[in-house]
Amino acid sequence: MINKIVNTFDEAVSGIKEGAKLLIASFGGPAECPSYLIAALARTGIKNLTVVSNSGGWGTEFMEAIRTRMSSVLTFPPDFYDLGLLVERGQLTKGILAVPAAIGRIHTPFEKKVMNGEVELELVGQGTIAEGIRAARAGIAAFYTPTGVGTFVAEGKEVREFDGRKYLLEHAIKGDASLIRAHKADRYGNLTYRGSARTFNATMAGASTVTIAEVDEVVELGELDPEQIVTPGIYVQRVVVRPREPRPWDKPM
Amino acid sequence: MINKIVNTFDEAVSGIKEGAKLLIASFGGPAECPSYLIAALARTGIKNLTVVSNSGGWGTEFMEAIRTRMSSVLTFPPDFYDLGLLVERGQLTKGILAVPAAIGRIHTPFEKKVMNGEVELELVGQGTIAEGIRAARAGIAAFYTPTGVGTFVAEGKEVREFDGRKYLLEHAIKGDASLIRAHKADRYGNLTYRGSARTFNATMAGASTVTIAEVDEVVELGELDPEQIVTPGIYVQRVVVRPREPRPWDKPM
Amino acid sequence: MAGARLDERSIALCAAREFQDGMLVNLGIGIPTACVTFIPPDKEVLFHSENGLVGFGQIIEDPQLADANLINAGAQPVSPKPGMVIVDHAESFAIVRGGHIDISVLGAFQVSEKGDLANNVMPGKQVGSLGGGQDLAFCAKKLIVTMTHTDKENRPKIVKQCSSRITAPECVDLIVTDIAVVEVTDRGLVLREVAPGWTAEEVQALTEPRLIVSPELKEMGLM
Amino acid sequence: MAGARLDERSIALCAAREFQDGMLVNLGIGIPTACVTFIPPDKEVLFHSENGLVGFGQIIEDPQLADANLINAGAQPVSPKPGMVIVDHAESFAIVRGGHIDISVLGAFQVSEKGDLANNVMPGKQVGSLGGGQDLAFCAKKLIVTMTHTDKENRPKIVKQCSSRITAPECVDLIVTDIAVVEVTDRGLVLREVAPGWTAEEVQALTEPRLIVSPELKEMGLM
Repeated sequence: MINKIVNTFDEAVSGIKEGAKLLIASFGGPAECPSYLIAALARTGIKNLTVVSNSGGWGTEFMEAIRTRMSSVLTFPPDFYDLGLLVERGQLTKGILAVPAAIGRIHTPFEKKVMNGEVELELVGQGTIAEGIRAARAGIAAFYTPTGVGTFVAEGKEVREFDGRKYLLEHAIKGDASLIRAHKADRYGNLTYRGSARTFNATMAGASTVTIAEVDEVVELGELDPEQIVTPGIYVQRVVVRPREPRPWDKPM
Repeated sequence: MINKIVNTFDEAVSGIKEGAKLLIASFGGPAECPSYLIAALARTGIKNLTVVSNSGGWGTEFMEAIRTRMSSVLTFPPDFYDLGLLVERGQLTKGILAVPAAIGRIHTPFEKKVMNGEVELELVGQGTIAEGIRAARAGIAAFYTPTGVGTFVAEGKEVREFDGRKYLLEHAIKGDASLIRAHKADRYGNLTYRGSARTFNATMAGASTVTIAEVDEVVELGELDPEQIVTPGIYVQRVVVRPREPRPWDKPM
Repeated sequence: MAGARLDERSIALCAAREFQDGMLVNLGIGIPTACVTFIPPDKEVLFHSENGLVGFGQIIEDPQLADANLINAGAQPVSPKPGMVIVDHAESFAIVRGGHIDISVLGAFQVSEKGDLANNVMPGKQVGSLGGGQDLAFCAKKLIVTMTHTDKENRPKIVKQCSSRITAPECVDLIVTDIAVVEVTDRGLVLREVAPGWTAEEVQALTEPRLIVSPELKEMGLM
Repeated sequence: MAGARLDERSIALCAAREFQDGMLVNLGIGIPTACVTFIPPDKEVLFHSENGLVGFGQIIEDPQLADANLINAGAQPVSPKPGMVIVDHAESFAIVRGGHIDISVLGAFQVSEKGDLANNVMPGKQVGSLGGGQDLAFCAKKLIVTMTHTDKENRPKIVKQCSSRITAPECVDLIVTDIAVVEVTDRGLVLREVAPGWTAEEVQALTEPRLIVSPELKEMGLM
């Protein structure tokens, strides 16, 4: 019998090793980040991680300031933990990111680590990150994109002309594990998402050796409409359900 | 106001020129082929077409035999016209196809024309066709696939090694027009499909200069759930509704 | 005189024994299609179809129950099943190319000693078809070929070198025929099983390359 | 003494005049975001957001109405709209890279005479961000930059050559600032409009490369 549901977040991230390359979804809002998987990863203390994501995250201090001192139309729940948590705890060696820098004069935890030379940054546009991840899922080794030709992004990369236009050779971005957040799942690992929370979550599913999904709810097999499932369960290896009440990141669960 | 609905099939295929490269969906069953668009194209009599599709179709004679003499679990409706109609009428110069040959000793109209030297065949596997079409939609000029290395498919193509495995360079397959069939549409051109009829229909949408969709039904804007729309309307330029009663292919409509 | 040859359903049954619980399997047109009926109730095996189905049910034989909008790669109507998913053709081959298929079962005209697969041009025909078979042959984790052991003139279909152009080189892992189960290994072709009433010698006589007879040679189990 | 500088909303309004009925438009973070409020009722313009929205509505300012599962690329909550579609990030950039975006409106730190865009490293910062801006700059059919005409030290942001690393070369088509509308053409930069109370000379004085004054020079229309 196929059953991809695991009982704890600690179990969900088990087997992720020091030096792993992780695809961690999230875009920047409160609802599409796999916070409990990130928290579980923080609890493991595993180091030397390379993380592929949109941004380097805010981390706990900034998040606290955003919650208490900045007026925001959207509220970040108390159990919102992003990539910044791993950055603050020194677990990252490298980030492959599209938005590592904060807008304005402030510096994110990731930015500070880059400035200190503690962390390496590979700055890649969202389109190339997303396509590289999709290529990994789809068994495409590399592809030619028009984006980045003639800029710093093209350094050391092959440029080739097709039909009179120049393209850059970019490679698949495959992870050891993908950490994603979804809305509903069944025991096959089939997933649906909510609204704009689909973003990198659906893209990263299936692009790593192991895809781990943090979900709001598990439903009976057959309850999800075959035409409305966004991620086929064959792309997902583990599913874990978020707690109903917010829990602190440092408490095993 | 955005309104992509056109009133007739003749209008829907207008502007397709002699020598055009067309992506025509269909897989092989009775339900996922844009039969009325194919019929309208047959009525134009336009020649020298290059067609990208799964198969070369059965054509009218075979279809008649399938309907009347062969027992089949699935019935082909009287208004099922496939690519074979265009082949029989001598409108094709070239087919880029995955399944041009019939199984067994019979020959499809396309096969016969290839054997006579009247039509050129580029035999490509379904995965490479589908990925090439998707690449066109996605602005990727070319990509490296493992499929075909060391076979006749690789002749004249670049082979390159990534991480110890050999890959073949394949190019985007962009059309002048995509002819597809969908289930529901709204006036923005947003589309949904029915079951396995999604296949090449959803893949080809947006991969040509003009995408033309033959649909069962047009619904009010807002009636399609934003999370369940498979093809965003921005990939679709024209939508035309199938008649309720079957119509012969050679009658203008 | 050798035993009877197995029918297509028995070949399919023998191939289906390779399917493990939780696997994703693609079945080609012809003999492989019948594998879908031989999944023991204690195993959950998901089937992939090139046109974009994952996890569909049985093939429907009753026209009354057939839905033209739920067909497999052979354009046969199939039944829906809980947990089924529908994707488009590009994603369907993302699944194949991305290495997400555990087992592909394909038909063949010839298989070589090295596991080269020839199944794209029917002998005697000029025009061939690739379908989705080339992607499957290159990218599935394991490739099983089901076929008759010999052609209509009783010539071996397991050959030293394929006489027609190949679909994929060195890709076949296991060959299940109407008289034998042969594994393609680095050492050569290993005869693992023979059909009831057949000896290794009789199978060898209908096979072009030399077969290494497995020390655990068994009779093909049909249960 | 020159006239007043336009506020951000007026800049956005001027950029929004370029939008035609039926166009698909992507709005960057900052000034461009405000364009969404300036679509005349007789035009249907669809907005694309990098995170996978097509055809969303207005930005929501009331926390009570905000849905965290419907945010734009700036992580602001937006309202749904009939005809809206949600896709994943890869498809969202298939839309961008595939040339399906009619107009991209981006902010910039500098734009060169040739239309080079520099907006990935904020002056004075070490670490930059690309977001989705590089794909948009390379692949949108038309690129409009909205920005203040000068930086905080009143130095020109329209320059002969960008001093910081560029996001994309020769990509900007139109520059809308708080004092002018400048078109990037093969002949050079053409001053098309000036803000109320400003002369071409005054705009030129705050612009590094030479501006070709359009024979049809107009005042920036704010309706």
